[in-house]
Amino acid sequence: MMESLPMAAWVLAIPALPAAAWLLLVLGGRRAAPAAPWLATSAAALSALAAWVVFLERPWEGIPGGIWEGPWSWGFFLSSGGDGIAGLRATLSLDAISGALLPMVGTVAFLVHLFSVRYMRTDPRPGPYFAGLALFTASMAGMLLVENLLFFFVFWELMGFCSWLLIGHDSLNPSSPRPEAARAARKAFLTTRVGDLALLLGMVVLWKGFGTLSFTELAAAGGSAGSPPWLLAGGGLLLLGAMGKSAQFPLHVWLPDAMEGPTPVSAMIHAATMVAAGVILLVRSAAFLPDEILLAASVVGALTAFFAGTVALVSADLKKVLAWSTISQLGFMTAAVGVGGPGAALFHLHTHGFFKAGLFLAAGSVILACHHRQDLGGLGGLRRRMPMTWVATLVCAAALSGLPWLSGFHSKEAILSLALDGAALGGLPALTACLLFVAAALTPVYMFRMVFLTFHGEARSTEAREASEDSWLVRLPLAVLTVLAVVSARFWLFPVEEAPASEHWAGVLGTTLALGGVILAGLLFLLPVLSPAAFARFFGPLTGLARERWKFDALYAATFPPLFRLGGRAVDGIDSRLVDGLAHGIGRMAEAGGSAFRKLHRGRIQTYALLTLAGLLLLSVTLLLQGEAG
Amino acid sequence: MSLVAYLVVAALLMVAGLAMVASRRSLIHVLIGLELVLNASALNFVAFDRYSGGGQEGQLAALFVIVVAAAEAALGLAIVLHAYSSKGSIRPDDFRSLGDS
Amino acid sequence: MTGEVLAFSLFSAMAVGGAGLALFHRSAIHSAFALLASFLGVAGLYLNLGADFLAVTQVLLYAGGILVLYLFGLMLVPPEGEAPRPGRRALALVLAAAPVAIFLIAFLARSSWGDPSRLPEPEGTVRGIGLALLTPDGWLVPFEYASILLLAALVGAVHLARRSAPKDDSP
Amino acid sequence: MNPGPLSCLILLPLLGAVAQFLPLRRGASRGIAILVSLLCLGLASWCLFIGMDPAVGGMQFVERTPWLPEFGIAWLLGADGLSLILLLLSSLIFFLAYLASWKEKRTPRAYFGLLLLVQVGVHGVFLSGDLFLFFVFWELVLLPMFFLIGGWGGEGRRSAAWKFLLFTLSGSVLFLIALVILGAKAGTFDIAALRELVPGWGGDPGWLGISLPSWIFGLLFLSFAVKLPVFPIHTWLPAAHVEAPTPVSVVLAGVLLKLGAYGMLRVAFPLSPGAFQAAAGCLAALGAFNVIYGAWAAFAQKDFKRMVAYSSIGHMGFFLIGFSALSFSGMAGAGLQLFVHGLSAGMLFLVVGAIQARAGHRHLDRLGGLGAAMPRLHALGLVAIFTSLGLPALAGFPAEALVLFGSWDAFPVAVALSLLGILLTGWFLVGAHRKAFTGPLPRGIGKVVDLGARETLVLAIPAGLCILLGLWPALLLDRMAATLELLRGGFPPLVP
Repeated sequence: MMESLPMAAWVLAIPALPAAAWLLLVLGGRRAAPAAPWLATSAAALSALAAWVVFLERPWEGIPGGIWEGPWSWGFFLSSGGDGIAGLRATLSLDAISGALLPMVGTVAFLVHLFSVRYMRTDPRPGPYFAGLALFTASMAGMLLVENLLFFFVFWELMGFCSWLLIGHDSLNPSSPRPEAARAARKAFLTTRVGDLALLLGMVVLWKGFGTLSFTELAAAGGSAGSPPWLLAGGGLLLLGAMGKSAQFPLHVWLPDAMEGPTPVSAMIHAATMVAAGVILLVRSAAFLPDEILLAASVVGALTAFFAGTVALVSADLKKVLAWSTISQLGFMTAAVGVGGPGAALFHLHTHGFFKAGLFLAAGSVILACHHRQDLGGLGGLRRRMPMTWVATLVCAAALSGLPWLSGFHSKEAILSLALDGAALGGLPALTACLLFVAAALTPVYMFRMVFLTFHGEARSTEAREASEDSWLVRLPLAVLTVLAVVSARFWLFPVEEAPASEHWAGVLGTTLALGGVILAGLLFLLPVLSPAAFARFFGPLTGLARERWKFDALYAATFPPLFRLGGRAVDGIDSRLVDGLAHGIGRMAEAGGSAFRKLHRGRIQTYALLTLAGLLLLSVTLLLQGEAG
Repeated sequence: MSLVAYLVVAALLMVAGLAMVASRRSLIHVLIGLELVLNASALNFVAFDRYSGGGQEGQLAALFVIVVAAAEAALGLAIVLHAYSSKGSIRPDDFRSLGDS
Repeated sequence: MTGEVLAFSLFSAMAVGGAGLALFHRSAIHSAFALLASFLGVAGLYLNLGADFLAVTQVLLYAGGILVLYLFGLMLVPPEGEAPRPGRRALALVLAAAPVAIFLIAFLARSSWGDPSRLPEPEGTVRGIGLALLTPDGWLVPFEYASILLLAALVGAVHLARRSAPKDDSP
Repeated sequence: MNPGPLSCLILLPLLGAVAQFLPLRRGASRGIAILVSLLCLGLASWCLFIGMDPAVGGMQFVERTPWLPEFGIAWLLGADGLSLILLLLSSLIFFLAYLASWKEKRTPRAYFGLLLLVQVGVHGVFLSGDLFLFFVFWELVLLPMFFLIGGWGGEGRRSAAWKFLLFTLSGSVLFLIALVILGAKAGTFDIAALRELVPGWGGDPGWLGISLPSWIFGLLFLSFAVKLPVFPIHTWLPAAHVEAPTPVSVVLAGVLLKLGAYGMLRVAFPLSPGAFQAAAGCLAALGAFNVIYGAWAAFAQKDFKRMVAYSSIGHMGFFLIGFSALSFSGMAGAGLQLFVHGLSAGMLFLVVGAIQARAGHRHLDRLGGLGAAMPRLHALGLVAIFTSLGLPALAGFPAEALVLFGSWDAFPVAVALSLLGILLTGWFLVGAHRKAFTGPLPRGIGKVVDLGARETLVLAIPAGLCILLGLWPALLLDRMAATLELLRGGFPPLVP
């Protein structure tokens, strides 16, 4: 205990410092706003430092079970008693998965903070922005530091909230609010919430089935459980949750729209936090998920990887290309878990985090330099004006494409080899492998299309012609991320599954495809050898389909909101007409009876006296008759 | 004399009073009618008391009826005066704001 | 056929006749004096029933107090308050009241009231009533309530009448 | 007689109400009300966190004085974990309501006096151990509330007040019938004694082929369902909530709805456990229907306040589901939901009230841009909205999650359906946020001022509690655990 307390302090610092920054900023309100950028950034820096310290110390090693637990814990619902819910105790815990990912999360989050200091300099609401960013960082760190599905879900949802807040940040700008940002934020929140609620239900099912929500205990119990229907249902719901968070087909629609948020926020969502959650959930639950669910995950992932790649090919917007590429890469990770490689999925998440953050921050640099011009048609020729940004984009794009010696190569090769290994089974696994390889081939094409259209050729707008690179606040994060995009594969400590039979072939095939893709992109967009328009014509209607994102957005927009609105109107109509009408009807009946009797009461005193007389007459006659009868 | 005789007298007094309340077109007449009704009931009390051979409860009740009648007359007349000064009329038909049409 | 019957006939005729006169006479003043006759008749009936104290009270209060009150009221409200003619409606009313009276009397006459064969001798009632009214076991509480009632009526009457005097037309 | 803490909790607001008859200086009315409610709040917190023994499930602080012994009626007060938690909620909500009424100009003495009377009734209901006393306090709530809605409400206040009165009075009539039956047959109104007696009447042939305990259950359930409210006897709620002035809406949603729930779990269900169990499935279905119906009706509303009012119907549906499941976690979730809904609905009404005070209306289509103009209101409004839609780390989540956890075994379909309600709730609340807080300020709205210190305090107290309970729901659940175990012991489990 003596030596574990400093370690506990380090571990606690990772989420607690950004959380404290958040709290200070929220309580400080407007007074804290001027200090907000540096307060949040220094908290993120210290948090990243703590993450590296923990990473280097590796306190979980040597502990039986491989989980380091913090000295504090409290019963979330109950301290004791009840029907088992007292067993849900909140505590800090650290294992190889969290340990491996924390440095990436901390570093990227810190660099995004740093970049934001410049990027948001003119923003009128720095307080809420940096508060949201800090809470985002804290939630992600917190999510990694719990090993119970319930608390995992708590932080999972908090991230959903933060991303909603930050995507919609510009819609609250007092001088020039952007309503689209609010719409995009709502779409993101609701789409992921569909998955979240599925996850919640899945959690309920698992709790009832296993009597625990601890990942370790679930993994231990799940191995022998086979695949009873309830586990299939629970696992399926879990997968659905992960699909929502990680923007997997068909719940992917929110991520491209989320580009409405400020660019550093996109970097945050795409690299370090939000979308990573779904993959981490799948990795953590891979041990108890039944095979059917894993197979479904692999198919969904591969399908998403391929489909998002095709859309990225034709996107006309710098950030949208990156967004679709994220969806595609997340597809790789999901598929990796499905084909039995959670380690590979995490590895790819790790390397992807660095170079995707680099790409987004580079895009942010371009947007900043070109005064918020981000359509590929209006950029071009930025290579000489923004050398640092160009190098960063080039290296990160190469890493993303899986070119050799870069970090992306190692992680993608691991996934591809596993897929290739499984393809021998035929059927769906083979389809998965095929789709993944096609997607891997698409990656360099769309990435380098973006690089060439942005940085090479002629500048196609005045903004692009007059662009110039910004201060060190922009360049430093880019430089760091460029280096990390190269070397990040070297400091990965989680075991990656090996597929010795296919490793060699996957590497060769992957490299060939990547190089071929780069060359193809060069021929299309760098050297005027091939005509992109002719290419588009060659694929005919498929190009159109990809441009319209395979029509899923249109389909959803045409079904769910009108359906729900219709339902709302119907219920409202029933409520105000039928139900309330019934109540009113009863009331009116009583009223009608009342007004019938009211006719007798006209306020003439003497009529009342007359009625008294009549009553007396009636009484005496009745008594008289009764007397006769008696 | 039998009890019935007194009861008949009381009944006649009451019917006369009620008829007055119901028919006369002046609030003062209405009040006079009410006095008749009260008298009739007091007479009934005393007559029953006498013929049931009891104590004096009936007489006491009649006494209280007289007291109530005094109070009623004082207040009633005050109201009539007030009504006359505010509306300029003491016809019962002119006072019907409690009715709804 | 004794003096009792004679007295009863006399007093009841006075009471009922006064009431009828009050009912039918157009003038309010005449009605008021007819009422006086009726009150005196009832007082006589009380005497007949052996309620001497009550009879005296009736004369004092009704004839001496309430009637004077009515006369003052009539002086303050002009006689135009009464409609020029009783009208056919009033006649119809009285005709309607007649069957009520007839049926009531018929009912009273037919009913058996269990008349005691011999009535106790009437005795002085002042002492009994006084004791009943002023002992806590008796009617003391209602008596006090009655005084409160009278006080309230007094205040109320003064209040109502006072407000009517200075303000004229303002609602 | 030496009044114990529970009598004080009833007498203090009563004294406050009586004090309003004194010739007070301007502003003294609210001072008295705030002082009284602070004392009540302190007393209730003392009882809950220090005074009571959390290991004991039964009634504590019992006070018993004969009142009408010939009818078996006594001034019998007692409190257990559940009632103390609701008492804490109500004293807090009343405190906030008085604070929010700071600027009430229309006959403040009558206003605060009536509100204090409502508080007397509410505290009395939560503390009564005698059913007759319970009924008396139950009725005491109605009339002041009627006058508050009808006297200080919005444009449609008259019809709303009448609707409120007629619906709740109809419920009271049913309650009275059940009360008369119970009193006549048992000769006592002591709830604990009735709990022993009534289940034994099962052999009674009853009427129309329905046994006597079932009749009592039906009557009591219906009378409490009006207050909860339950479809289809809920239509008074949107009308009353919308027309009432903001603090009164806060009290209505925060406290009055809890009376119905409390009546069910304290009286209707335990008195006839057999009938309750037979009906549990229907009740859960009704609950799930309420969740979806309320959420969907709220979805269609353009009036922000009406939307919040309908969302209450949905939230109270969770109480029915959770309680009907008769599992520990389900009941714990139901109990917590009562507390949390009091906070979240109260906050939402306060937020709407603040918006209306500044924009002059609350029509969502004509609002906008308030988030940038009023950062404090926005931040606190976010807490309210996200508590209401069940975001983890805020108090709504543990309540709803416990209901789901606890009810899955017994009613999986109801649980799955209620998720649709949660989704819809999220949808319309986030949509309302988008319409009211984001985008440009509409032209009709001039300069808006952010919340002042008092308004901030009124919203910040429940917001802080929402966060605290979201992180540590055990704070309250530990207090009611023993009570829930005892309560559940009265029913055989639904699912073995």
